Amino acid sequence: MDRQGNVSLRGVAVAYGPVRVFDRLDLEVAQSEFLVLLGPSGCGKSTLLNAIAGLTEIDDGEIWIGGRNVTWHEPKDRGIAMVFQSYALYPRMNVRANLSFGLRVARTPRAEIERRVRVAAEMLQIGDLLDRRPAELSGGQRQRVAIGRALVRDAGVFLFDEPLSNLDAQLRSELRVEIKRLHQRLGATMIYVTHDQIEALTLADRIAVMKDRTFQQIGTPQEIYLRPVNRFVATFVGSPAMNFVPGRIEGAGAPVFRSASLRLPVPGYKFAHAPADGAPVELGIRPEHIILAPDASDAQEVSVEMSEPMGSDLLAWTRLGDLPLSIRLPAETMLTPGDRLRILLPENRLNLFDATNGARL
Amino acid sequence: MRIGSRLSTHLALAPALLIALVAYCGAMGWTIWISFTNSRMLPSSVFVGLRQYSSLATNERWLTSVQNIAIFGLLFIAMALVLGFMLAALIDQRVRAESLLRSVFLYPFSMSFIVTGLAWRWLLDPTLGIEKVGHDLGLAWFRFDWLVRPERVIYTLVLAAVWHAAGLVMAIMLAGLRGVDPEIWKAVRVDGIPAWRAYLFIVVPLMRGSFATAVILLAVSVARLYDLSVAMTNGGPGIASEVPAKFVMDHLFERGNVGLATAAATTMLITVAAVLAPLMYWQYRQPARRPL
Amino acid sequence: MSAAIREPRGRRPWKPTPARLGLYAFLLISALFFLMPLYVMVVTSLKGMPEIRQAHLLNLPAAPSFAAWSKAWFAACTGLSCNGIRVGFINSLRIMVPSVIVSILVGAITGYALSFWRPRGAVLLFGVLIAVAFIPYQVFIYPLVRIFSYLGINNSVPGIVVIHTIFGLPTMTLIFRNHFAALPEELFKAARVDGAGFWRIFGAIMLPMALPIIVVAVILQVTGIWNDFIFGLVFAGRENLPMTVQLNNIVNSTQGEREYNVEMAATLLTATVPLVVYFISGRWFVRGIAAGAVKG
Amino acid sequence: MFRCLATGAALAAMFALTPPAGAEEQRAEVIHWWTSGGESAAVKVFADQFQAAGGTWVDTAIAGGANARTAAINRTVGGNPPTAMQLNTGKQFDDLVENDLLANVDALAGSQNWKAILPAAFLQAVTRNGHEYAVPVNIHGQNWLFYSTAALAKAGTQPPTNWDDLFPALDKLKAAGLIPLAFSGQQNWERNLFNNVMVGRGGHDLFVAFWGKRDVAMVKGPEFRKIAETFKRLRDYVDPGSPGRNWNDATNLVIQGKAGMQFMGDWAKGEFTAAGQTPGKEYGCTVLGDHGIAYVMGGDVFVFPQLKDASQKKAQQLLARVLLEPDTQIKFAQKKGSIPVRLDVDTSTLDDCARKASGWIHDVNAQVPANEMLSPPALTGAIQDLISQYWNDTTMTTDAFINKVANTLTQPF
Repeated sequence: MDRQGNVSLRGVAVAYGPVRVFDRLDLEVAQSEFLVLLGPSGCGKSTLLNAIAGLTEIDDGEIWIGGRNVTWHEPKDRGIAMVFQSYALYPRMNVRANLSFGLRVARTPRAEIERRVRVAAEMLQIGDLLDRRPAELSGGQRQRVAIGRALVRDAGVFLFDEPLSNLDAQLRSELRVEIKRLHQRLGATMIYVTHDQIEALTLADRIAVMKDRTFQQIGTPQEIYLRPVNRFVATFVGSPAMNFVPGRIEGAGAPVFRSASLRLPVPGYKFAHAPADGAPVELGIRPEHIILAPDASDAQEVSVEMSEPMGSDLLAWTRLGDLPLSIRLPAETMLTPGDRLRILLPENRLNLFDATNGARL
Repeated sequence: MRIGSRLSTHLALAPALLIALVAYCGAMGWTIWISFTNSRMLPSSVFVGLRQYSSLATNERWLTSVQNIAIFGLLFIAMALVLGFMLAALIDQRVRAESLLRSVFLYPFSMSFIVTGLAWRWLLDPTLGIEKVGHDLGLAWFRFDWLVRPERVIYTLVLAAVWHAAGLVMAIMLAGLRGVDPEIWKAVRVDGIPAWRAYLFIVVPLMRGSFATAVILLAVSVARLYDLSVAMTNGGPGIASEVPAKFVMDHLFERGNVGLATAAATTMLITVAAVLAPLMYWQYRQPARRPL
Repeated sequence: MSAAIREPRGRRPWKPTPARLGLYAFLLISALFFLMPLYVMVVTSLKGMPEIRQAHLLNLPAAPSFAAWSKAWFAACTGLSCNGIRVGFINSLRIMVPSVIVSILVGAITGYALSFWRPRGAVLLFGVLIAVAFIPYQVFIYPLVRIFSYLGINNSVPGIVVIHTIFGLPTMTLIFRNHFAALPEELFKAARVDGAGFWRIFGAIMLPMALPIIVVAVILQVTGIWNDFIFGLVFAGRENLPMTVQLNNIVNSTQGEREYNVEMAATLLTATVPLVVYFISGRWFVRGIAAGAVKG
Repeated sequence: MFRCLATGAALAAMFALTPPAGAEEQRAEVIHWWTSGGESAAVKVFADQFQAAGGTWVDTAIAGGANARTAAINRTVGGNPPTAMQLNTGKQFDDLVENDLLANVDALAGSQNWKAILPAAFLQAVTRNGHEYAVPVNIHGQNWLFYSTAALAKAGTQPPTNWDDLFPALDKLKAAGLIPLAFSGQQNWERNLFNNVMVGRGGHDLFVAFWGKRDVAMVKGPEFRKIAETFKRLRDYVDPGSPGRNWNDATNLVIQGKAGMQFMGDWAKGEFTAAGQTPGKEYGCTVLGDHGIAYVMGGDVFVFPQLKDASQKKAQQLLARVLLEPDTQIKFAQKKGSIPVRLDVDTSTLDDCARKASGWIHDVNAQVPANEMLSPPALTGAIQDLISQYWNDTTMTTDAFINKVANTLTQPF
């Protein structure tokens, strides 16, 4: 079977009893694409993944995988494989049995089972663990086995449900790389659910940011990071978080952002739709986009309250008037509380959001 | 540990300790001592060595009782486990009226064995119960007379006991099933593993604790089996459904043969200890604080 | 392409699969199997004696009558007294309530002391308790009668409470110990660090957390003690005989005509309390067991 | 069926009631197992007579004979005895006498001249080492054959008079589509049926040789084999519902005419009477004997534990005397369905069957002491197990049965 893997959701709705979880969601995932569903817990991302897998019944709409309408198919018949947060390994079976159980049930020829297990074990470097039981494995090893179990299914689409959430930071980054490598080797479509924006940014071809059971923004990591469509996406993605300055937009022809302590002309800002004169807005800028400019005439002055060395760089917590502002600086910068800095907020890095509904302007 | 806490610990255990020493060990010690005497209706102190035991070893009723309890125990535990697990597994499939069904399966456990035995005795009596119903429906060939057939009667005890206990097993299993990681079920569905294989090869091995608890509870009622035999068959027909506890009781009181009764009780005691001691040892060699 | 063929869309149409039908069939048959004895008892208790002799067990009563129930409750005879089984109802309550409380308390304290504090000899004590659970308690009655007579606490409600505590101890200790052993030890350590002592940890932390298990314990003890016959008879004394004794007197009369309808009504009346407890608390029972009694 | 419960009842009575110390009245607490309708009417006779004589009767009734006995004995041993307790005539109080727990009633026996007024077997049954330790109160016949007149008429047969007659009659009943023999398949009734066969075919001497002398040679002889075979042959004439049945349910089969006959003690008359039937009309009673009438006589006695309290002792003496007074005797027998234990009372007011029996108790040759009078409960129980096995286990041969019986008789009990 050719492993076709484009996934398409068309008007999918899910309800638990009278409570609508989703209303008519649409999503297209291309063949070989790595799509991350990102959002805080309770945003519905896992439910959506379960709906794709067929583990949750949908109430309306269609699900297409690999060009087939699989809306009414059993999970096993959808051409998918899945990896879970708790690994969901079969506890009393050894690793080999865990990997091969589904295949044995499907009456795959013995030689084929062995081949696939070998390939998967090799790919994940778990060859020497095959005779152990899950209880005898570390967390990272368990998750490798869980991924291996998905691998042997030889599916066109891989679904990951927060696979790294139960691991410590070190292992998480290791396995992240592993998964990325796997994606490149297999060329399979992957849909990956996480609440961790680093994972999303590092892994994804495209990210779908979810909140309150709707898509906020679907786009490449750059788009999401640089041009968040609303204040929520802007806050949720990026660490440390974006700085926000409340204020107003004035002047129709040459717009100027104005707040209590800041006056910033934004003539070149690409407005999605122009705001009314004097409309309340919020200006957002990421800490790493703020530039130190001791000599610039139009620079703003901020006072340093505290500095956090991060190793590779340094985070300065400052105040602009009464407003907190964090600035990412080179690691070797020497700061003491009370220092005053002069900074520039580059116009091409600015984000303006409607203060009433949070939408990008 | 602070002195106060240690004192409190001992204080807290005092009732249990007192009960264990006086009620349990005292009674057991007395029983063992009497089994070496020639006591008849009243306890005596004439030592006769192992005479009661040798007469027990050739006592046909005792041997039948032992054989019966073995058959009963194995069948009852196996069937109660299987039926209880099946009911739990089926009820767990998001069926309608789940809570009603659960109560229906569980209520027999609230009945005493006496009532259980009485009810089943009626149902199984060939001239009153199910067989008669069959005949009244025109099924003249229908026979369900195991209650009055010596070679089959023990299975009717199993039937009644399973009726009594399957609901409890179901409750224990249901609790165990609810504790299974829901993602395991998802993995099973994605892997396309049929339900029965998933239960047999994945879930059952996961529920070792539930099974252990159920087996212990069932085994306790096997060792204590008495009321049911009395109420349902009174050991009959003949001595076909006699059980050890009934042997002890009958000889202790009705037959005025306290020596033989205590010898039988001591034999039961030793058997239980012999089975339990290695289990307990094994249990406590495991890392500390693992529940039984 | 014909428009008549509907693309799969939305909720999967419900089709009665053979497996699903089989499941319901099995549950239905099981339910009938479990309900049959109760059904027989109920319909028999509503029939008159002539009907019981003529018709078979499963027939519905031709003219349902509660006469047997009222006779069983108010007027059934044993020997010279004809006061029905109501006499024992109050006695049963008087025995049950303190027995349930005391036996659960002792079991909970013992289980707690054994699981967290692990004093020396704990394993041995626990072993003895478990072993006793497997021994028919009839074996203990004879010597216990002598002991109680010697101590002078026979023939009293306190005496019977002690007896129920003695024989409830193994099960109660087992389920509480297992529950406490399944709790995180950090909890216990944190309480120790906060300066709480033995009783304080028990009363303020462990007991409130054991609520689901207490429900299980209450259910087990209520049914066990309510259904008890032998202990109540031997140790409660002539003034405190429980309801089961009246039941015995009614169903055990072997001479004269046997009134099966009255016997059934008396049996059902006696079984009412545990039955109600089970039907009401079935859900909690499962939850309680799930709350730690079965973790392995 | 509820024996386990009843055993508990027995135990309960161990400490059930302590008569208030120092009571001036002659209070007597009596443990007995006469709890059913007819029985309690009978025991009321004792109570009333005792009250009339100035005593106060405190009733402790415990359903089930074995249970009441156990309770009473345990209370006595435990130091909390009742004033008086019922036992079966026989060996049940051997251990109590041996342990010096019973008061003797020698004085009463002398003043009432028991030698003259009691059947010899009964006097012997209450005597240990030359002292009388119990007051017998009645005689129950244990080997009656009751039959339904209607059923026999329907089958076209006469009531049998001996064991050889019995089988043709049973065959005819069977042919008529009736249950030939109403039977209650519980262990003690299986033993009772065996005893009926044994005494009927073997007569007095064989019966006593078996239960009393434990004569192994006799057991291995041809006569006993014939008895065993006859017993087993009866198995063909009972219905499939018989195992576990209560004796009174079996009696009811005869009353309703569904079954032809039943072997049972004379207490079964209570059932017939309750159903409005009278002996000689709707039903008949007879005793089958191949060697003439051999009437198995059991009965009830009261024993009196050793007491310290003087007023209690007086109460015991009063009660003992009242129990055997002619008036009490006849009134009690009327209610109970038994016959008086005194030979010198007028029995003309009793029913047909009882009058027949009254004749036999004057005839030494017709009297057979009951099983309980001859053997201790432990031996009785062990043999009962074998009888029950033999009856129910179709694969057990007569040879095997005989060997096991012989073997059991040689064991110490």
